[in-house]
Amino acid sequence: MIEAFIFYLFASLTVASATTVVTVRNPIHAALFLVLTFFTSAVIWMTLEAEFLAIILVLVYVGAVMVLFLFVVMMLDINIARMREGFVQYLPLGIGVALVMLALMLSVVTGDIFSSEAMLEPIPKAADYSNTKALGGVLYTEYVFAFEIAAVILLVAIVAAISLTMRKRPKTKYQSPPDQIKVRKADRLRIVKMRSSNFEP
Amino acid sequence: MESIYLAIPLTSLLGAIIAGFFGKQIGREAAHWAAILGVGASFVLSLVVLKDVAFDGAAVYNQSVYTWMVSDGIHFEIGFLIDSLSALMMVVVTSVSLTVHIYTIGYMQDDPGYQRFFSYISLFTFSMLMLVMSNNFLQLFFGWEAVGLVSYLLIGFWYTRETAIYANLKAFMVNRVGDFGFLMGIAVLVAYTGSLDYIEVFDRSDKMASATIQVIPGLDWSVITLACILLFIGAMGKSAQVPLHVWLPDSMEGPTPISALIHAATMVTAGIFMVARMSPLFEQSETALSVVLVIGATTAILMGLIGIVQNDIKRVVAYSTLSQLGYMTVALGASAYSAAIFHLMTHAFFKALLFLAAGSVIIAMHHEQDIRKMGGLKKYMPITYWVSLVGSLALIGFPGTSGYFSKDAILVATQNSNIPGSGYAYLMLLIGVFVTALYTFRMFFLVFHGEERIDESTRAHLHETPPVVTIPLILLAIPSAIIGWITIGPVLFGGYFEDAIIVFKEHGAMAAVAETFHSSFNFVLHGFRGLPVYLAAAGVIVAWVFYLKKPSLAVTVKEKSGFLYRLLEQKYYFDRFNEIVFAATARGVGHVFWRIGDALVIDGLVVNGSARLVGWFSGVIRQVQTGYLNHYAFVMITGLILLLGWAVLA
Amino acid sequence: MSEFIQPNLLPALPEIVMLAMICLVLVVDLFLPQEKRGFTLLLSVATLVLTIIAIVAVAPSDSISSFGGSFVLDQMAVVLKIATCGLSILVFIYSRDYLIDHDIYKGEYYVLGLCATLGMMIMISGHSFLLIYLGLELLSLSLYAMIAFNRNSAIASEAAMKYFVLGAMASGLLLYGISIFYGITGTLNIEQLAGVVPQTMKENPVALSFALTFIVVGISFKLGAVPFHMWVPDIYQGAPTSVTLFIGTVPKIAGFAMAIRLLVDGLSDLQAEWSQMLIVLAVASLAIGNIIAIAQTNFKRLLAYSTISHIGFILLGILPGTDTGFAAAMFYTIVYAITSSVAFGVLLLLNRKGFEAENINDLSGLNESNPWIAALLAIAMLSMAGVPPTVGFYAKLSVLQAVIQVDMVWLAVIAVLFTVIGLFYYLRVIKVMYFDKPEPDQLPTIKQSLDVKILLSANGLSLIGLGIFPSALMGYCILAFS
Amino acid sequence: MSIELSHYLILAAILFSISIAGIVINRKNIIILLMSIEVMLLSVNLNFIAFSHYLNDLAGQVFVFFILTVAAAEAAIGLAILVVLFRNKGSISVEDITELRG
Amino acid sequence: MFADGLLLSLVIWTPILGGALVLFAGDREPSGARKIALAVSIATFVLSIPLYTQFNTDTHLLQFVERNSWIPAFNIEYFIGIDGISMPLILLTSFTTIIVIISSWEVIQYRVSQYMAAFLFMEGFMIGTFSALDSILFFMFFEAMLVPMFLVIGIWGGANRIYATIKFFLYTFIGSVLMLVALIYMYSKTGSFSILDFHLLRLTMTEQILIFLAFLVAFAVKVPMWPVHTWLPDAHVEAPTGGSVILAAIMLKVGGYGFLRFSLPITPDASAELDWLIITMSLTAVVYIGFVALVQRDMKKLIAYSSIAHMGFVTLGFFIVFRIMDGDSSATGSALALEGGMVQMISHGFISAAMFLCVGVIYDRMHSREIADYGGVVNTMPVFAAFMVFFAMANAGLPGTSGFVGEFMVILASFRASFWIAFLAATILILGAAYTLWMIKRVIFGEIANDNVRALTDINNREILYLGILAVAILALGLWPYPLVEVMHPTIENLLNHISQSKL
Repeated sequence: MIEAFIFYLFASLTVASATTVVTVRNPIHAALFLVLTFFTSAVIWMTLEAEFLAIILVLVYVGAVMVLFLFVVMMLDINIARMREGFVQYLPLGIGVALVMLALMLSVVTGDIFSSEAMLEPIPKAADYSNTKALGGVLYTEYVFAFEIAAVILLVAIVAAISLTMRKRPKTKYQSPPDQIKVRKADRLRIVKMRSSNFEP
Repeated sequence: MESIYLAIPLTSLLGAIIAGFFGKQIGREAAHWAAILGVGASFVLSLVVLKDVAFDGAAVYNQSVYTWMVSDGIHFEIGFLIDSLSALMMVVVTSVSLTVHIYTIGYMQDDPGYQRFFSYISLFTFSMLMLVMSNNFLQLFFGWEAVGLVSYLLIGFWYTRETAIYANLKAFMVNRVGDFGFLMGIAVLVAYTGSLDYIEVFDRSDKMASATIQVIPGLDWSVITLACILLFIGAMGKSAQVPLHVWLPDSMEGPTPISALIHAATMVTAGIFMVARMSPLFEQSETALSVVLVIGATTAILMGLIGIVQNDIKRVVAYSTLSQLGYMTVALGASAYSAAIFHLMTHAFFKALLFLAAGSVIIAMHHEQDIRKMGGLKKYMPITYWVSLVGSLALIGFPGTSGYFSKDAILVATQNSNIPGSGYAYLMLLIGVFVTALYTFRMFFLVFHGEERIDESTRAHLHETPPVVTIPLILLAIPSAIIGWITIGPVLFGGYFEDAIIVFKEHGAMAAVAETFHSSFNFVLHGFRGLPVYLAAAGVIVAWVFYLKKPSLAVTVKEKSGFLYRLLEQKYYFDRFNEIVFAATARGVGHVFWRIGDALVIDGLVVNGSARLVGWFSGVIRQVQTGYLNHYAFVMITGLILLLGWAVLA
Repeated sequence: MSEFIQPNLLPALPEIVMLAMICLVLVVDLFLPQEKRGFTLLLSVATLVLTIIAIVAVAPSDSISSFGGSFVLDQMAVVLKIATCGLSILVFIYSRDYLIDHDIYKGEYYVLGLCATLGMMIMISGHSFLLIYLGLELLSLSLYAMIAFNRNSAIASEAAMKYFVLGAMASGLLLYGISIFYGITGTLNIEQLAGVVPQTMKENPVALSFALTFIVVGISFKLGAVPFHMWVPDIYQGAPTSVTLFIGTVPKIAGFAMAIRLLVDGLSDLQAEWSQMLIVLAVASLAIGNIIAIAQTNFKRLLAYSTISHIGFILLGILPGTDTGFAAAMFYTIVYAITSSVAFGVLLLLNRKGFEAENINDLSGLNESNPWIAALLAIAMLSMAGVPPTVGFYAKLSVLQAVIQVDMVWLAVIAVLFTVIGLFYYLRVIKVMYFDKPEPDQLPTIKQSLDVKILLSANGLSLIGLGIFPSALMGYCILAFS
Repeated sequence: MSIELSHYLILAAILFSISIAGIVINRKNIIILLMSIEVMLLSVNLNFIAFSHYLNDLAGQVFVFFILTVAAAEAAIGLAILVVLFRNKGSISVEDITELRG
Repeated sequence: MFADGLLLSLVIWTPILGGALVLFAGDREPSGARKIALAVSIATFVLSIPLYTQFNTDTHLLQFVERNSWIPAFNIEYFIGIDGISMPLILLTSFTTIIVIISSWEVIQYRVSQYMAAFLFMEGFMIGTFSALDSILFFMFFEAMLVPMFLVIGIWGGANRIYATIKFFLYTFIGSVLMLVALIYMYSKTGSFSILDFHLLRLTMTEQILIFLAFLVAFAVKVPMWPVHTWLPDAHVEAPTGGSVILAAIMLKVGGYGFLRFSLPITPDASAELDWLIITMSLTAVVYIGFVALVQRDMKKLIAYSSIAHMGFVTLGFFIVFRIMDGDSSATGSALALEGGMVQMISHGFISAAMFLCVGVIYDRMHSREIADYGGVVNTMPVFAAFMVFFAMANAGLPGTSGFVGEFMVILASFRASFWIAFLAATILILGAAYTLWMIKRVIFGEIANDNVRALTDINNREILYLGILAVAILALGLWPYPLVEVMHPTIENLLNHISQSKL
């Protein structure tokens, strides 16, 4: 019963916040609602015994990705006033498409194949069962290849993000240690020979 | 003998080649000698052949020279059939041609196209010889078209003259209409006999007589009739029978020698020759004969009438030719083939004579051809005058002249014919006799007698033409006068054509003539018992009254007969009709097909239209690519939904 | 937990070599001054060459799998991987001058390119949903970055953004489909999937079709089939031409491999369903691609629409579900990639500093100034149009043969009719090169890099060479599916 | 009343639909599009985790793990591109990035 | 000298390799390119002569056969050989190419090597088309020849050349792609692309009709038949002289050849069933196009239309056969019809080439093709005028010229089928003469029309040479077609035998 309550509560919260994400005026609000969506989803994932992923979702997603989003939104000084124009124009279309899509999806996911008869509620895991450990166990063995690829993907992301956004501005001032070390006295100091002055009246 | 046969056309061809290709290099004189020697050799050899056939009774020669092609088991050959008919034709052709060659030296002496002219007429002689010597339809058609080509070239000889090049195109086109029928006729024969060889076709023609064909669905036509009529259409073109006669008067645009040679004596008679050659076929179809008869008679009278109102000296002779060709055709229709050929022969001489005489007048008149601007030439050109008189008398059938014998034979044969339409034909021919005399002597009187209407500058230089012109005239005058007397007996009644011409017993017109014939003299006397002689005399008298005695009378009649006169003057509006109906319609149809069919419908609507449609469509649907990211997403989602809907619901 | 068995690393040797080399390139490049960037290129090419050697070295006579069946190395994988690496070499070399001229001659470019190639190799060998997805993402992420690589180009960043959003969405759709399959069958492994599907089909065909649709959409997006093609023209046009060259050639091979792995290896029992869908997509691609291409004036955009139509042909080869069909589609894909590398290669040659050659009119008078290059492009165009004796003809022939073999003559007729429309715009390109005469001072100029020219010539002539002797390549393709 | 698998699936479907609606209706702000895509991935993840749970199979969770990794990388690149775009165009409105079309 | 097995290949590949050679010789030394091209074309012609002299006329079997595996995956072979149908066409091709190269000697000054190479390529491709016995090989050559022609029209053509050449290419291509589908379909039935295997293939009526229609589109466009002919006038008008010559003399023949090689033997029942369609189209070509030709103002267009009309006889001859034999292959006239069509093709090759060359000669001097711009050319160019009138007469089908032979044969044969077919066919006598001679009248004859005509100079020796060669050829074929017809007999008889047997 309590599971049902939690599910419905968080499910409705998820749906509501997700809806707000796509409809809200201000992108900062949207980002924040997305955070909420992730939070509530993480709770639902918990109920599905995916504790590790739930935590990852919060830590990685909310903690890193969403912050990145917010950071970018703030960095790109966006004119919010213009953001709502034309929204209503596409609203019926968007809702229509979404509803048709939903209807089609529901017609399948509510089918017999996914009914409680076909898919029995699994036996709850033992108390000493560690979802993290289990995942870790397969990640470095069975899925090692995929894991390596994921690493390459992250590498690509790093390379891409840096090469796309890092700019060497002409005005930027920076130090060049080798140059500093290579400096010789002659470069810095010029001895000017001057004739000693004769104060002769 | 074979090498002689081969040599006859080839010497002419050789002359043509030398004069044509090397004319510039060897000069005028050498060129005309080459041509004349070539044709002369042909003439001499033809005489040898005639002697062989006519007097030594040589067997019919029927051999092929080479195989042109073999296809589908049908042998297409080039070969010679030398019998009485072709031997006679060869002599006629080469003799007239030779005289014309000689005459040309004088007539064309100032023309820059001198060598070319000789080349053409020699080539013509070659073609005509190939035509008459042929033993098969292929070669017949070859010669048929080749003479047409030379005729085309010669009518347009003075190619800068607009009228000349109009006339030669017209001549070729009208002849092509005839050839169209001719070719179809050959196609019928080949389809039913599987052969092109005369003898084989004749042998196998019986089954055509019984076969029928439905050209128009539901109507059974006898195949032989169809074949004969189609062949005769070819003859109509070449021999200028109504309504395919329109080219011949215009062909007078060519130099006079070729008017004599081609458009009077030889080429135009090819049709007559051909029908005579095909007698075994025509005999089997009374319908065809009837058609021939009626067309011939109509031509004879209608063209004769036009002759009365013509003022161009050559055109008068040309219409006279048309009319005389009508006579020959009637003879063919009456199954009197031999009479037709006989008339062909005499006509060749006297009509060539008349043309060349006319040419002589034209030379003397410095290329003035209008007889209203002549008159009283007798005293200036005595030789021309006398030969013209011979020719004219022969033309009107003055008893004893060659024309008398041949024409009277035709008249008698027509009178005795039992082919349907012979009554009409006979009547027309009788009137024709009067008309012939009228226009012939109208011309004769206007040119040689009466007051001189010549302009002064011309008169100053007016004199008899040089011997190179007059000698051929005299050479032609002799046969024109006497050849009938000599040859009528053997040719018409002596069974000369037995091996070449077949006449069925039931078409016994010639047999009837033969009954009345005992000797040439007797035949002349017999003439006075019939109407024609008097009709001819009446014609001469009327001409004398109208054009010498009381010229005002002619003017009065001309004014009185308003419409009739205009009808004649406009040649029954045939030209106008052709110009409007055929030429203009063809161009109109062409324009419609081109502009509407090709340009508008096929190209415009279908080809470019579909290209434009695709282009337009392309421009329209590229608008879907708006550049809006959410539109792109929407299209993708729509695609997904459609596929999903199909997957889930289907 | 079952006993873990050490996986056989040998089949993945090419990928391992490549990854190691990528790291090397990345590090080495860091210490190279700008003027010695050529060494990075050399090293990148060396990477690809070494990879090819590795592929050949480990090429099995039969199919072998590793990593718990999630990785497979078979004939098809060998051929496609060699093609991928080989074409990537061409792409890298062709791009050099363009990159220099546009100030983006950087080591990262090659690193990203190599990573994309690695992603494609993984897609080719991937035999589980997971690997295929990861390969796909590796490829896509590299491409996103490469498109935006010219940071000062507005249209390049626009293209990158569009590709990114649509690509991410398409990944999402694909993932949803995968999740449903996972739910139905309980496995992510292609081979196991193939084993389970027949049973499930009896129980719940609708759910399978439902999930299949998402998979098909994902594949179609990657290949660029209508109506999931919307990104193609914009990205082709917007991306730097060197990147367009890359996108326009090699990833088609990976896309094909992905289609084969998922649809054929995994879901061949659903052939009736996906065949139907592919028919619609193929016809739509042929129609839309060829028709819209007619209205284009931008050469890159034109080639984009032309690509879409070629994708239609590739789908035609796949949809009959026969081995000959797959071989034909594979042949077609490789041939198309080779052909379009010539087309883009020529376009790259026309670029110079401060001048972006991308319109068809920029080609006018090419025959005047550079007949040989014009001839190469003409050959490429004719090959795309499928005019013999270019290899494009045999590609079309083999696909049509596959279609007709399963009695879908009508489909073949539709295909060839659209080919005729397609011919029109290819001819227009030839027309511009050969018939149009520009102002004398505007004659297209070609940079005189001999190595590029030689390579391009060889590439172009291979279209004729393969056209006259297509047997070898065709043989490999057939072998891959027998 | 117990929670069945289909409940989770329905929730995922709803989220999925919302994300689609979000993509379609939004023509002003690309960031919202990116967020919509995050929602879409979230719904997929939910699917996987639910299946993983009911199938008692860890593979689904592993997949989610990778999806999260990739999504993070993706977000990084996406935002980098966004920054580049903004620098070039001065706008991140869908309406303003329509130079490429037709 | 050569083994049989190599000769035909040599004839095909010599010009192609020669073309490549010319192309690489480049334009730095144009006369070099010309000389190489001429040498190659003459060499090809010389090589092709043994095809005639060593041709065995006693057998219908294919000769000079070469058969090697080529693309085993699809069982495509390098399979070539000739019979009585293809051999004359190959000789025509190698002969005409020489003429074209001589005729372009001085006229073409722009990108000479490419021009010459294009014609050599075309020569090779066309000979390949005529000798291919594998349908894909055939198709390859069939399509490949379009490309050089496309470039020839587009680069060296007239003002509206781009429209014309693209139309030309697209028209032809649309036809051929459907043929390709048909070929592949038959491959799926036989497992081979060999034309000979296709001949033996038994097909149902529906299949036959569909395949027949596919072939029809391909070959009808090529011939071209009404109503898919509209590319031809445009292409001809815009093409340079050499292009027009090759187009008219040879490329159109590929269509006719295709009917004999593919349509008739592969789908005899459909051909018999649909013969009315072809006959109607052919007769329309003769009559309708005849009228259209009559009103043309552009000489090349007129000749182009005349080509369509004359090619109508080819198709008429090929399909009238079914009416004639009516199941009996020995019926008189059937061989006549087929051979007539063949002769017409060869003859049209000479005559249309000659006509286009004539127009080219005066076009080079006056740069106008409008009939109205001419008049009285004979006054300034008598030798040329003589040639032109001769060729015009040949075009009008005058006996003694080759133009007569084929028409004569077809008309004779078609009478066996129907009076009215023969009747309509024979109208070419009138229409052909009308449009040809009317043009001659307006261009050649008459007073000198304007100063441009007055300034004309007569043809030089080079022009006399090639016009003379053609004149001799036309005359020779007209006076003695025996050698040409003789080589076809066994092949045609065999073909008749074959098509008279139903495949159903």
